[in-house]
Amino acid sequence: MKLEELRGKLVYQGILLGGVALLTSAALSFASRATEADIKAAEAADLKQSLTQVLPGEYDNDLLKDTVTLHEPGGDVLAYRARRAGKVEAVVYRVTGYGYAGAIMCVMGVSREGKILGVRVISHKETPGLGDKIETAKSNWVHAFEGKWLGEPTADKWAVKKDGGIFDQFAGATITPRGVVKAVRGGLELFDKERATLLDETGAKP
Amino acid sequence: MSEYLLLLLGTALVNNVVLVKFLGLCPFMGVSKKMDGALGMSMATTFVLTLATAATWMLEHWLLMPLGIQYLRILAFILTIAAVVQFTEMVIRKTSPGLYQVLGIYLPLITTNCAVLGIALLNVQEKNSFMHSLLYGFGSALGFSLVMLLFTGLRVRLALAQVPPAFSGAPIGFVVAGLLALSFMGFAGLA
Amino acid sequence: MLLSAIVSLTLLGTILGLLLGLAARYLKVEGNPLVAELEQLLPGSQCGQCGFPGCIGAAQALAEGSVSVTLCPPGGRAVAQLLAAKLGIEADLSGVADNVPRIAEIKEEICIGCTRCFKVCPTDAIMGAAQQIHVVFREACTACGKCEEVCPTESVKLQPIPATLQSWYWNKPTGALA
Amino acid sequence: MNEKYARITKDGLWDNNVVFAQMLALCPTLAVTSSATNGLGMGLASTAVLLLSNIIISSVRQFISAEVRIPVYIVLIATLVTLVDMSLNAWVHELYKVLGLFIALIVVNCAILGRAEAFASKNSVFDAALDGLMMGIGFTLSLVVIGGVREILGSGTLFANAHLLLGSSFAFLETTIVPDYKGFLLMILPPGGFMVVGMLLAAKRVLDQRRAAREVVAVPEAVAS
Amino acid sequence: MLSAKLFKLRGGVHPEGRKNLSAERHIRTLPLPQKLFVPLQQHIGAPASPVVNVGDKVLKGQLIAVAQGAVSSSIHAPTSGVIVALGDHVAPHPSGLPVPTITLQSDGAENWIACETIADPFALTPEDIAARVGAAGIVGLGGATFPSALKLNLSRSSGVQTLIMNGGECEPYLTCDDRIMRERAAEIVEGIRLIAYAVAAQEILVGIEDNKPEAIAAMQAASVDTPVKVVAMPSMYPMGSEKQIIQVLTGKEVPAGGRPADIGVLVHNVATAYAVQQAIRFGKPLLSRLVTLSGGAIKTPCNVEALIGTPVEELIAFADGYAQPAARMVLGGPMMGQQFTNTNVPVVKGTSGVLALTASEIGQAEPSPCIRCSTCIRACPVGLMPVEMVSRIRASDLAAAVDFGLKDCIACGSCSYVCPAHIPLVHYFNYAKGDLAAQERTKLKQEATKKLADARNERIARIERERAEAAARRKAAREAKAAKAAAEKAAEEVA
Amino acid sequence: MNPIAHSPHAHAPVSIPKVMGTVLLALTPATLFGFWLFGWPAINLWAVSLIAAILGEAFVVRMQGRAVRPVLMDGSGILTAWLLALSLPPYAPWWIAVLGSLFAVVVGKQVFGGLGQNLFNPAMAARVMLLISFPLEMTSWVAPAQAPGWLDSLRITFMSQPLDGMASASLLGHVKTEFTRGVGLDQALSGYYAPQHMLMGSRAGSLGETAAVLLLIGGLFLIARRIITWHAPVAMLLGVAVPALLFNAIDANHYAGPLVHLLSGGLMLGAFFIITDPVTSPNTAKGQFIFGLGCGLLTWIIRTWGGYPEGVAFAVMLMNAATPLIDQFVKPRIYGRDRKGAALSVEKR
Ligand SMILES: Cc1cc2nc3c(=O)[nH]c(=O)nc-3n(C[C@H](O)[C@H](O)[C@H](O)COP(=O)(O)O)c2cc1C
Ligand SMILES: Cc1cc2nc3c(=O)[nH]c(=O)nc-3n(C[C@H](O)[C@H](O)[C@H](O)COP(=O)(O)O)c2cc1C
Ligand SMILES: Cc1cc2nc3c(=O)[nH]c(=O)nc-3n(C[C@H](O)[C@H](O)[C@H](O)COP(=O)(O)O)c2cc1C
Ligand SMILES: Cc1cc2nc3c(=O)[nH]c(=O)nc-3n(C[C@H](O)[C@H](O)[C@H](O)CO)c2cc1C
Ligand code: SF4
Ligand code: SF4
Ligand code: SF4
Ligand code: SF4
Ligand code: FES
Repeated sequence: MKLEELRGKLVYQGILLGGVALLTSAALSFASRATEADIKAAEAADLKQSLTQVLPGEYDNDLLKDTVTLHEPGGDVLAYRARRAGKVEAVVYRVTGYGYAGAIMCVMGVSREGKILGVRVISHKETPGLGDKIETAKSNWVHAFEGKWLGEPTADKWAVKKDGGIFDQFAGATITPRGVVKAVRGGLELFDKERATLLDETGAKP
Repeated sequence: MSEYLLLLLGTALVNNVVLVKFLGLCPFMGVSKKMDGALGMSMATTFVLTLATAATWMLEHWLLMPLGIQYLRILAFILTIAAVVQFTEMVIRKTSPGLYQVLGIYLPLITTNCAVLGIALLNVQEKNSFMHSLLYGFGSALGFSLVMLLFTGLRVRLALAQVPPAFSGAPIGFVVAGLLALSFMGFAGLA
Repeated sequence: MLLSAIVSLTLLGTILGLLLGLAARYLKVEGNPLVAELEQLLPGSQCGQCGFPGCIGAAQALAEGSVSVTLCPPGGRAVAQLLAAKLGIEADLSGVADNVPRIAEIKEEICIGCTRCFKVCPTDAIMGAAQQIHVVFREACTACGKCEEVCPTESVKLQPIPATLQSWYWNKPTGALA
Repeated sequence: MNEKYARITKDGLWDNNVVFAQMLALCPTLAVTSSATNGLGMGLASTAVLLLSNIIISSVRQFISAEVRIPVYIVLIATLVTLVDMSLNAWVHELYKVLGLFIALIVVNCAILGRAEAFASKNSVFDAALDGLMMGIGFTLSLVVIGGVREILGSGTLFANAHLLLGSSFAFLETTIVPDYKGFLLMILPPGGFMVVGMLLAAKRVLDQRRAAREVVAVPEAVAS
Repeated sequence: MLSAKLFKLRGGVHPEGRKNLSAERHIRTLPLPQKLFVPLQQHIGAPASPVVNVGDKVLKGQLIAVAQGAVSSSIHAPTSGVIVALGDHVAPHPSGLPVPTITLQSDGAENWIACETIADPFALTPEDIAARVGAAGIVGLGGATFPSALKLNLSRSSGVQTLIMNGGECEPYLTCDDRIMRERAAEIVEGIRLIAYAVAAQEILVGIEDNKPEAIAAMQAASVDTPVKVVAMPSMYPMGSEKQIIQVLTGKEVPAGGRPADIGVLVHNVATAYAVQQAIRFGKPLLSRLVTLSGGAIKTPCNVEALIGTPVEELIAFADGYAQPAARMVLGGPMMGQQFTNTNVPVVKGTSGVLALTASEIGQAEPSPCIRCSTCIRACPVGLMPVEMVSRIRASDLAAAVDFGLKDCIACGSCSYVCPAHIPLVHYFNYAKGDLAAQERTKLKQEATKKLADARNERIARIERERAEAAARRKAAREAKAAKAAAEKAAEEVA
Repeated sequence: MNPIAHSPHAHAPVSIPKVMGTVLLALTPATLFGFWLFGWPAINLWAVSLIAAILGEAFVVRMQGRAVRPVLMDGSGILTAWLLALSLPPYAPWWIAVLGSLFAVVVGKQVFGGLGQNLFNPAMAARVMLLISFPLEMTSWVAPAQAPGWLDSLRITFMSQPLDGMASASLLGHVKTEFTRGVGLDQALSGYYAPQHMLMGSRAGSLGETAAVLLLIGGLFLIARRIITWHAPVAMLLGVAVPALLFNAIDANHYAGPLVHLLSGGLMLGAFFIITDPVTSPNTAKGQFIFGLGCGLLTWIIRTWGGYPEGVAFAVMLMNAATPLIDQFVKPRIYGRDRKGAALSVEKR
């Protein structure tokens, strides 16, 4: 039969589209095979990079594999542990604060001693030019947390200056820093509470 | 209940598909010269968007996920959307010739309205539940219809204004869309 | 996994293809009713000034969208507007000279009664017999100009219809309103 | 023959530009152009899809029946897009994070289907390839221009973060136009996107009119001489 | 009697009246002009057809042109004299086009035809009254110039509840109705009663704006012991418009596209009533009318009784000419009247005023952009949105303007009057109405020519077909013959 | 080319410049009060706004090859800039005024074809643009009556000197901030809110929005002169007051009462001078009422639940967008027709 006649046939159309689907899905399946590993690697690298930002120092384990899940009232918290010679030296986890325009996601790294190693904001919706000074790209503000712990400053000073604390607020935008400070402080309190689990001192082997 | 209402308002006003998420702009710009067309397009989109979010959710959760073939998502979704559009067209043509008169010519255009695929993909990305997805789709469609109608009203009036030649037609259309987006920023922080 | 992927999508594709084929088969729209409607709107004098052999050709071309709605000189602006409305397009009518209504007039002194104009007139607007002076019926003349072309003595001329109290109306104001 | 290629090129780049003349593919255009770099990335990805889809569709055009034409095109395009998506995800992960959802939306980028319908399905493979390429470049240029304007006015920089897209050797592209710029937020936000496109459209129109006027003037002169 | 319930008029404007310029001056009669130019069309409908020839001598009141068709009106010689021309003369119309006109050279004698005086007109039948009104060539003198006999007949057959006499005279400057009510109230009231009798009306209301207290008093005095009720209405433009006065006096509205008769109302102008009385009682046809001469540029504003056909320049001369150069000459009132440039135009049956206005009186400025202030919407007595209609018309979308109610516009000019941007709104509307009418005419013509073309094509096709058939027949016959011949030949051969 | 003029041959003694001039006059008391309250910086800001608008408008009109004089003389550009200035923080730097004025007359108005053609309120479009682009500058308020000297004022306006010690928060902004800390309304309002001060206008806020009484008087003057009608303003005040009353009755610690709402923010200025802009509001009385109601409701919603402390400008723009639709559906009934436009039935006698 001629191609012209065939094209009008119902079956042909079914087969055509089916055939195309067959070919393309096959192609995609192979492509997926080919890229899967690289994608995984890229995502892992991504995650790792964001974690190590708040983890200065050298560690000898694979952060991404050494995790523990804390069951908190506000939802599960996934913590990554950094070890040296099998001992947990620091942990990294996410905390969420609430700013002017919604949730502010931060990661914080806390040392074995309960001191902050670093804080980074991963995502937020604060007003550019006002509230976005919490990003490292815009200002050094978040570095102010480094080395702080629950005893330094004292509990009533864990607030922005306007509320009597020691952390700067931004001109015309107090709400954002207030939210971040509150979240970080909450993170430290979490560390305190779950210290044993986090530091792997309950006996479970890595 | 009020949570769902909030979700609906949020998707329709605060995170409007067209003005904030930048989806479905081609029909927004293309089919907004006459009120009838805009109305038809809005209705058709609402219908298809809601159906398609349901269908793609099922596809994702009952086929792609169990089989672990999420990488076929785009392909499967777009096929499904095309099918939903086709199906809608046939059903409407069969059951209500009157409605078909109104919506007919807009249905095929929807296949390439990126809002439909966009919302479906966003639903997957945000791991929404079925009900949530459905409302998300419907709310987005409402938002689309709302701005579509507002914009059409504005453009109809614009057609009567004495716009400078360099701006008449599409350029001023974009400026107006920009001002409309500016107004919708007032909803920020609601819900 | 590979297999399931291929199988499921192929199935989806096949079914959809069949569906579309079916749809196309059973829901076909016959012919183009638009052409007839458009032809209704055209003057129907089949004069060919549009470059088509008569109004039906013009209507077909219009339906295909290959020509502008301003194609018909006898129809002038009014017809162009109607066509644009029917086709749902915005026509640029500025180019259409709102042609002054005209009408054929025969100069009796030089008409030799050759009947050529009588024969070509598409609307039977010219009356007369061989060797006699011909006359134009005002009501029937569409100013298509065919008679003007064939007249050997140039006695038929299209003349503007003079305004009367009945046909006069106010011009469109042209103030600077921008 | 040469004229034809010149025509195709000119259509793609200017006269029938996807964004500025056909007014298609508006969503990616507005969504990713908050910086020139993003525009460039999106443009290149779309160009790849456009080129490939035009080639493939043109070469299989005899086999496609009218009834299932559109679905077949869409499936083909979807496949290509998924491929691009996977590659970006695997190998240019940073850029992938920025362009995100909009890569997937290249599928419904009306422009690609439009070219498939309007050009590839009727022309030879080579012509279709050239058309795809030129349309793609035209699209990319539009995105870069829009992104550039928005970026300069909005943040005072140009091609910021270009190294993420093109590799660190292209870091030299990154320029700070106005140091210590306060930032004009409007330009980066959605409303500014619309307005910039509107203004650029008007500018293109003025340019076209100037050109047309010049041509009109030029003709009589040519006759006179 | 003054306390009749009034209903609200929507919209409307308060233009400065300026009636005092001419209101206090008695009606004077214009000296007989030398030449009178009597147009054949002075009314709505078909022009009258002349029944005299050049050179004919005519008497005052003699029929010189008869009504043509259903809607038309007869015309009579305004004075005695000789017909000197049946030709074109400039029309009292903004177009200034020449129109068919009978030119009459007066002989100065004012010789009347024999007039039939009737002692008891109420003994006549209603039909007879209408016929006499028609024969007298009376048309509405309120401005519309619709043939009155026809209006009476139509109203009688559809039944009339209320007869409204329009003494509104809401146009600024004009005082001719005011004067005629003050000076000829008795005659008017008799005319009103005749009209009421002719249409069997049960209720008779005379609506007069409250800025004419003397007219109200005079009419009241004249209508004591009659069923005629005089009602004072607030002064507002366009109170005198038929639809509006009906609304104010009865609370009813004339349905769109309908006539007052549809809701059982008949409206006539008070001057029409006077003309009716003169025609019935004394057999006098309509030969003259009251004209207000006014405006800031006229030296002595006044009211004159002028013969139909009198050139306007004679009126102006009678009013002692100009006090200062007129910026604009207008026939009728300033709100709806029409500008003219040739002072040789004649007074016709519808001419209520001749105004010579100064620039400051006109107060018109260059149009500026519309700011959508919606003052025009508030001013429109019909409830239209002039701003929306005009933007559609400017964009050449007449259909949309019609959807907004263009065809319901009564062209009263209230909107243009108040527009702060000085946009010539009514001008746009009248342009659009004219263009629509022209389109309608073209369409009708196209339909007609299309039928003709189809008929011709069919005829040509038929002729072709018949020719072909005849040829085929001939051929068949020939072949049959040949076959027969062949057969015969064969038979012969066999034989 | 018809030398014959169409009727009417008489015109009311009105013109666009007269209309705009009347509005300017009505604004003057509140403006002068703002000058007195905030001192020289406010005057600088006002002057810069006007100059920028005039020059900017002249430039773009010139570029289009149109006559400049009639455009400037109609007074609408000046009015736009004036209203914009009144809605800016009084100590805002000069470039805010310049950018805002240029945006208002160019993007807000002239790209549409000039006076009467624009779809959005130019002044409000500019204000919203400034607010989202420069939130810091646009939300830096000063406490009233600390009027600095002239030289200081130049430093404030033209050199963007920080206003040490003078910074204050507007009432609505303050309440919003306090809510985020979980502070109740009583506590937030105490010391911040006194009706008589709000009425007289000695409070922090935009240049010309504080003197509620003077704005009210100006508005009534416009109504008396028939430049505006009562529909839109009354509807807007209702649209804010009614929900405020309801919700205040339900939960007084979270929802401010009607008086707080009516006297704070730009509500008075908005109700009488901004939503009454004829160009961008519906053109029937009923439409204007709906428009005003919408403006009021949206203002209240944005103030109460939205991210921005004040919502007048957004509400106005949103309702501007709905204006063509309102105009499409709200039309007066035509004489002799019913609401749907069908001819009335013929009922005899
Ligand atoms: C448009 C706009 C955006 C704002 N963005 C933020 C923000 O991102 N972060 C923030 O803390 N406050 C933001 N604010 C709120 C105020 O600037 C601030 O909360 C308020 O003035 C209190 O801050 P203060 O105590 O420093 O005066 C914003 C306000 C507006 C009007
Ligand atoms: C806007 C407008 C104003 C009118 N003003 C008057 C008026 O003041 N006096 C009057 O008698 N007729 C006036 N008319 C004419 C009336 O509508 C109506 O035609 C007339 O009263 C009928 O009476 P007639 O047939 O005796 O002339 C006006 C018409 C319009 C449209
Ligand atoms: C018409 C107008 C609109 C305004 N729109 C806003 C706005 O959308 N957002 C905002 O934060 N301030 C806006 N403002 C400024 C506020 O009204 C006001 O200055 C501020 O919110 C404090 O008001 P308060 O003094 O009553 O607390 C506007 C001012 C005016 C005059
Ligand atoms: C009562 C009234 C209120 C006005 N309000 C505004 C306003 O809020 N904003 C503005 O830019 N112009 C306003 N104008 C001026 C003018 O209408 C405005 O510049 C146009 O929107 C420009 O086309 C107003 C004018 C009047 C008469
Ligand atoms: S020009 Fe018009 S009338 Fe003549 S043939 Fe063509 S369509 Fe028919
Ligand atoms: S063609 Fe000319 S000469 Fe011949 S009959 Fe007609 S008018 Fe007369
Ligand atoms: S009165 Fe004039 S300016 Fe006002 S809306 Fe009407 S047309 Fe426009
Ligand atoms: S002229 Fe027409 S639109 Fe204007 S006020 Fe009179 S009736 Fe209304
Ligand atoms: S790209 Fe065209 S609708 Fe989104």
